[in-house]
Amino acid sequence: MSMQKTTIAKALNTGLRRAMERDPKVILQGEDIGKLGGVFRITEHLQKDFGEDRVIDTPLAESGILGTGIGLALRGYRPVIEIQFDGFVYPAFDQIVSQLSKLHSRSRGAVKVPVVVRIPMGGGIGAVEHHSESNEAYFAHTLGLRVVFCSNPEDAYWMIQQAIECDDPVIFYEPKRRYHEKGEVDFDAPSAPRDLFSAHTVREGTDLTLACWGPMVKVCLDAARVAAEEGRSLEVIDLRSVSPLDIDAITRSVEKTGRLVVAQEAPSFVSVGSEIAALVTERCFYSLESPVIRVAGWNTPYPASKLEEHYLPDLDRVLDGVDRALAY
Amino acid sequence: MSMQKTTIAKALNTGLRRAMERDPKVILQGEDIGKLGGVFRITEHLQKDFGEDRVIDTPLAESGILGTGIGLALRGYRPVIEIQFDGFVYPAFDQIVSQLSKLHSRSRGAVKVPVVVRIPMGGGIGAVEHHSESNEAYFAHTLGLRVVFCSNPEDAYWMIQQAIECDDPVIFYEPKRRYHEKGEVDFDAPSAPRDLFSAHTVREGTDLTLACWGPMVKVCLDAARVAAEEGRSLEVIDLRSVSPLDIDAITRSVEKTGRLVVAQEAPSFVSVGSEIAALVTERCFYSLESPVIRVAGWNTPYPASKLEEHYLPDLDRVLDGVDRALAY
Amino acid sequence: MSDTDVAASPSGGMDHHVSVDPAIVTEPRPAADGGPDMVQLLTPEGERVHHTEYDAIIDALSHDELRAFYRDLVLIRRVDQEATALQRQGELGLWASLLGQEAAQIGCGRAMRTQDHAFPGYREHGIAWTRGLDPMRLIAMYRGVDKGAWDPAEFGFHGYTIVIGNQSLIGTGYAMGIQRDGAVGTGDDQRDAAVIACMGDGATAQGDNNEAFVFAGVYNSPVVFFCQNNQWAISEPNARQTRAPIYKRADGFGFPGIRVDGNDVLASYAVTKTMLDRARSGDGPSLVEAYTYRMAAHTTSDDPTKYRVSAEVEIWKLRDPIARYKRWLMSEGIADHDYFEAIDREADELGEHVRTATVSMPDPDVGDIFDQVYVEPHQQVADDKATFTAYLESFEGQEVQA
Amino acid sequence: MSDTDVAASPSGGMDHHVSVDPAIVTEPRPAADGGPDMVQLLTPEGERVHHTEYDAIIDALSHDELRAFYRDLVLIRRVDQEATALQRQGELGLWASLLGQEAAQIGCGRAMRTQDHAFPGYREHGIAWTRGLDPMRLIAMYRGVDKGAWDPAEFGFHGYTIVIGNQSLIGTGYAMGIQRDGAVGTGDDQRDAAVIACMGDGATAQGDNNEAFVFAGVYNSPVVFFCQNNQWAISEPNARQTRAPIYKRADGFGFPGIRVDGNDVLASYAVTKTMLDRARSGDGPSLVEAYTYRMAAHTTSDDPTKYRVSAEVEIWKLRDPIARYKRWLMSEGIADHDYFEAIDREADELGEHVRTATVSMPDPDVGDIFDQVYVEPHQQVADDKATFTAYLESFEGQEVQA
Ligand SMILES: Cc1ncc(C[n+]2csc(CCOP(=O)(O)OP(=O)(O)O)c2C)c(N)n1
Ligand SMILES: Cc1ncc(C[n+]2csc(CCOP(=O)(O)OP(=O)(O)O)c2C)c(N)n1
Ligand SMILES: [Mg+2]
Ligand SMILES: [Mg+2]
Repeated sequence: MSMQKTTIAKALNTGLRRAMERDPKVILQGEDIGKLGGVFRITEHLQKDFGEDRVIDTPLAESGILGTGIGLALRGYRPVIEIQFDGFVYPAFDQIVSQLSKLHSRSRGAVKVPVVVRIPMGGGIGAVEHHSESNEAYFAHTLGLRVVFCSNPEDAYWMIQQAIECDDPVIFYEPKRRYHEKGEVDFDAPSAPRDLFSAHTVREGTDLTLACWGPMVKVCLDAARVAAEEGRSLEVIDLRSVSPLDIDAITRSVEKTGRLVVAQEAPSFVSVGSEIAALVTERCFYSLESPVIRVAGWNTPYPASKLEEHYLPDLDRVLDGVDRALAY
Repeated sequence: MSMQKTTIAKALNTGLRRAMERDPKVILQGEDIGKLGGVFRITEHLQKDFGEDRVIDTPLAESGILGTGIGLALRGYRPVIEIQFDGFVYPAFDQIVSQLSKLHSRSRGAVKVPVVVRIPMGGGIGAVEHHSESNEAYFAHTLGLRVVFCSNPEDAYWMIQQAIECDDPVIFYEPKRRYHEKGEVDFDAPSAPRDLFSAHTVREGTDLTLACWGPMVKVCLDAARVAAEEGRSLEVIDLRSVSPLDIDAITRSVEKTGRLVVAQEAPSFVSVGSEIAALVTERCFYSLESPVIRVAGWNTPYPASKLEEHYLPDLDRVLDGVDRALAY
Repeated sequence: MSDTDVAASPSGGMDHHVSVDPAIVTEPRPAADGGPDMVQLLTPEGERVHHTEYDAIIDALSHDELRAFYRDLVLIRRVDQEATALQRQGELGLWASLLGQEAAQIGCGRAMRTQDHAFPGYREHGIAWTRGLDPMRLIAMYRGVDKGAWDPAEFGFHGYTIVIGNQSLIGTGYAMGIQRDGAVGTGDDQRDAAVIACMGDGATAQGDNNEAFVFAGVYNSPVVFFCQNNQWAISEPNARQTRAPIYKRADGFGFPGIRVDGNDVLASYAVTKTMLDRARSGDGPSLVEAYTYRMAAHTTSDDPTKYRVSAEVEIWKLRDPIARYKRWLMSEGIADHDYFEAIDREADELGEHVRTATVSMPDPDVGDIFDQVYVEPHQQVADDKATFTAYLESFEGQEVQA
Repeated sequence: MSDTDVAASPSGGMDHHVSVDPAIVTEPRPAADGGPDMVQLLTPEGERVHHTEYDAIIDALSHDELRAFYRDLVLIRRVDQEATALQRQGELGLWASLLGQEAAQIGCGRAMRTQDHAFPGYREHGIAWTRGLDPMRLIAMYRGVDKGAWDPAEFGFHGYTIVIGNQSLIGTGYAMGIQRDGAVGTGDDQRDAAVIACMGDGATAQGDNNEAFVFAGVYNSPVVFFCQNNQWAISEPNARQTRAPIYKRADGFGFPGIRVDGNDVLASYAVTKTMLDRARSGDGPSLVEAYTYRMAAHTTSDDPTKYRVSAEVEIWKLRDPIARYKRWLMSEGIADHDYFEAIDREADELGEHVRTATVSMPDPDVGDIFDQVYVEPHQQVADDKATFTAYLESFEGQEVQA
């Protein structure tokens, strides 16, 4: 295939296919992922090509999907679970927090549970309630899990394969409003361009650091472009992994720029943004010229879709955060 | 009764009794809360005195308990739910996050769901797994809920009654290793000594502020006493409510002392401590003489009980945090 | 529910991985729509099937009442059609069609008394209609104006519930409240109340629904679990959700389960009424499986050609709930041509109203994001509202950037 | 499980709110211990009850095997007694006694083949024993040294699971893996495998267990749900957990349920073996309800005098699983006095071993807090470990404060 322009959705589909071709133990579980190919078509054609035993349409019960996925992992399989929408992961919360995240340490390493939980996340698609949430804070706080976000086709293609290869459980977030954005992917590259858990500086700058992940990366890149027109040089870091957090990458940038804005869709209160603010302030106390500014979803439930444009941090709100940080 | 020395456990029991006497709509639900009086005996004798219709032994299904509690609240009742141990709230997570926290806003105020969820929390009692967790971060991040902790008998007695009277859903944490610690309670006082959601400065000081809640309040007070012997004056704030967070109270103190240590049993990563650090740094950027230091449970699952003394932040670790803050 | 089908590439309907039982496709047999245990009072051809247990209930209905059922069926179908069309025109974010399930819902809803309460999913437009809820309230939700913000107490009809299974437990709790209010088994028709808790066939797999069965059974609560088995849960057929027929689930939880022809408004009414009466009089819960079919896509975002064959849909067209009922009303002389025409006119007017009311629906106020998150003030929400207000004000007079 | 009973004030056993059915207390009837549907092969008096379906299974057992059952029963009871005593002496944090449930567990465990896998709760010491797991591994967990850190693959016995219901789904998933490995229905006795998923009577209320029934049914997975109905879930009797007998739950999920006398090791063995064979040969899941009794407190922290009367316990003493089996072995001449004495001596030795091994068990290393949280390195855990190590080193040479 070599270098190709493709969407995040297609990159994920191809990444899943590659992983399934490579390792017969990789299986998919989820609601409507078979004939339908999932409501977002991420698993399209995979059941046809790999059979019903490897692409499993499950009953409508998320705890059941997670619980059986863990059991399959204990038997040596590598289940990749699709949660249909962010807001439907909660029925599985107990299995994730009490079992998935803890089995390896409980058994002192005797068992591994390499389960990947794919969650289409975030807002901006005009959906009804429960279909637009950013709930990474819950999982980032749950040690024993790893939590990553892809934000572009290249990462989507590689990160899903890396997540599947990882022996730890991974919550794999996909920015659903970006599924159809395009980018270049070298499908024939011999290996992934970067480690699954490292941050990626997607734009260099000197005046201020913007830290973001998933759907906010595009917003921040756009903001940096607009700011550049006004003569401000912003560095944009796509964190990619929020647990573990590549705090060294953020710190290095902040040591250089002296200022940090964190942009996320999730409400700010007790969030990944809070943690980044706390850690960076601890580590860069003397180099910070302003407090860490968080630009985030409001501290409310996600609103009805007619209001979501006012809820989601957009380019203007990110720039407002940049202004506030630079005003110190 | 007037002024009496009593335990947190007894104060909660009496508080529940008062609330039930005052309002026939107050009902209790939970596993083993009837004849047994709950595994911690917090509901002792209440079924005998108020009957099985008001003190309801439930099937062993936490989602069921929460879901039916919400239904009872919609019918005009004020359910007080006991979750047997912190680690068993997760099966109910979906009902709490998708329904309990959101019904009021979803209905634009048409319905209220005044449910109180009592959770004996925290470690230090030598228990097996899932019986020692501090999971407030999950609920604090869930807007629509309120999250409070009692730390002493007087607060236990009043706060449980205030929580029951509150028209919003309240997650009510009880520090289980403190159930049998004693303190004075004026059972005949005409009203509660303080608002349910305000912080309480339990010791005044000038050199550094210690913010804490629940079981850590005693540890912090002890630490402040030891520090005083070394000539250091620590102010101790019992936050009592972590959502809403009485940020003004903390800020006022930090403006005075210039330094803040937050002590919690929960892992630090993406926690209430992170939020406090982020908010305080935003608000007191120029008065902070050191970064906010967090002394917390390690970022791991709660360990086997033989190791819990090394996991839980104790007096020495709090003082170490104080030292670190003062070293700036 | 799936509200996005972004990559949907209509595959033309008939590909090699169809899942419908070939026997059904090649040879439509009336019995195949629910088996011998299914209560049916009206055949697809509109003939009354007599039933010792339920005949009296139908006989007790006046001609006015029987005609009103027809009106309900036709009007709610029209609302549904308009909403589907409005979604296609971009006026709604999504719509979940009830096409084909009108009889199940109207029968159920009309069996309820004023003091009863229904706990719906997201497709219960017919039940909503019988409770007097303006369909525009449903449309407002699917338009994204609000999240379904009516007052349940006003209608005995609670908020639409999207997270599968949640409402059954909540409904069961509500029924426990009815018990505690002493509103069960008093014999007072104005007082004794019961709950309808709705679920789909797919939903029966969810833990919450099974816990609801446990709680209702243990407490003998006045709740009727009303399961509309429309054969599909998005793309998954019944066989992926349960190995046994759904109505058989109840027995193992200690209460009766019954399968009724969900395309037969008389049967749905009679069976639901019987079970509601049972619940109100203190005899406890029951499970009604209304055997029906989702004639439309799962939602307007869905593409059913990916997973089911049109032959299956054709078979179910022959079992249409409105056509058979109309035939029967005519053959019995309960309604005539003029009546049907009048209803059609009313439907046209209603459709017109839905269209204009939708496009003229005002957008919500941004304050809605912050207001009513809590009953009492909350510092962090208040801070955010203040921040946002100041932020908005900062744009006043100036053009918005980018 | 309840591991704290801090305010427990023993009330003396008999107060006015006892919950046992008076009929049972005043007049013990053999039938009351499970009803006519219960499979019993050995009466409480030790007489063989013949059963066309299961006799052949028992007849196929050699005398050595039959004696080994007895040894299992006695030894695991002794381990249990020692552990209970050790907890009282402060050597364990907690213990969940299996007293009274030995026959259910030994019968079940001995029906398993090497390649089968059990997914236990926290009380399955008897099953653990049959899988060759050193009881000290269980004791280590209840002592707080670890969290049950054995390798499940080594024993076909997975980690103890405390969160009620979790393991049934995990076991069902494991069984789905067995299917995918082609290890079902091949007819190869060394290859075909099945899963035992354990649950208590209280646990049947939990959503997870019902979802496990759904998944196992839908996928026809080789799993036997083994429910020990010991009549109590801490303080709550069966009636608070289900309205129908537990074994009847299975039917509505599309597979067989069967009630067996859980105090009868032969019946537990024969029924579980039948169901495991069925599962291994590809005929799918089943539910075995082993009707038994929790003779001890829920755990060492519990005070059962608060909620049940001693008369109930007395009745169940007459149904003791070991006494009846011993009587039968003797009457059949399968084992004699010398054999029983030898087993008693072995039990004494084992008890002695458990005591010394417990008190001499080394404390865990603090590194255990951080190690193996992840398979691969994790920045924040590594940072914490470094911080903690530095902190500990800061005390070296100096006395610890306060
Ligand atoms: C907990 C949860 N998981 C997944 C979904 C996504 N979803 C919405 S509707 C649906 C299928 C429901 O099928 P069924 O219960 O048969 O009801 P129907 O839509 O056919 O009326 C699914 C999987 C959801 N809404 N909630
Ligand atoms: C999800 C969850 N909720 C509550 C508990 C506390 N708890 C431990 S054991 C128990 C009762 C279990 O009863 P049953 O299933 O009958 O098993 P038994 O203890 O009788 O063997 C309870 C409520 C738990 N461990 N997990
Ligand atoms: Mg359906
Ligand atoms: Mg039990």
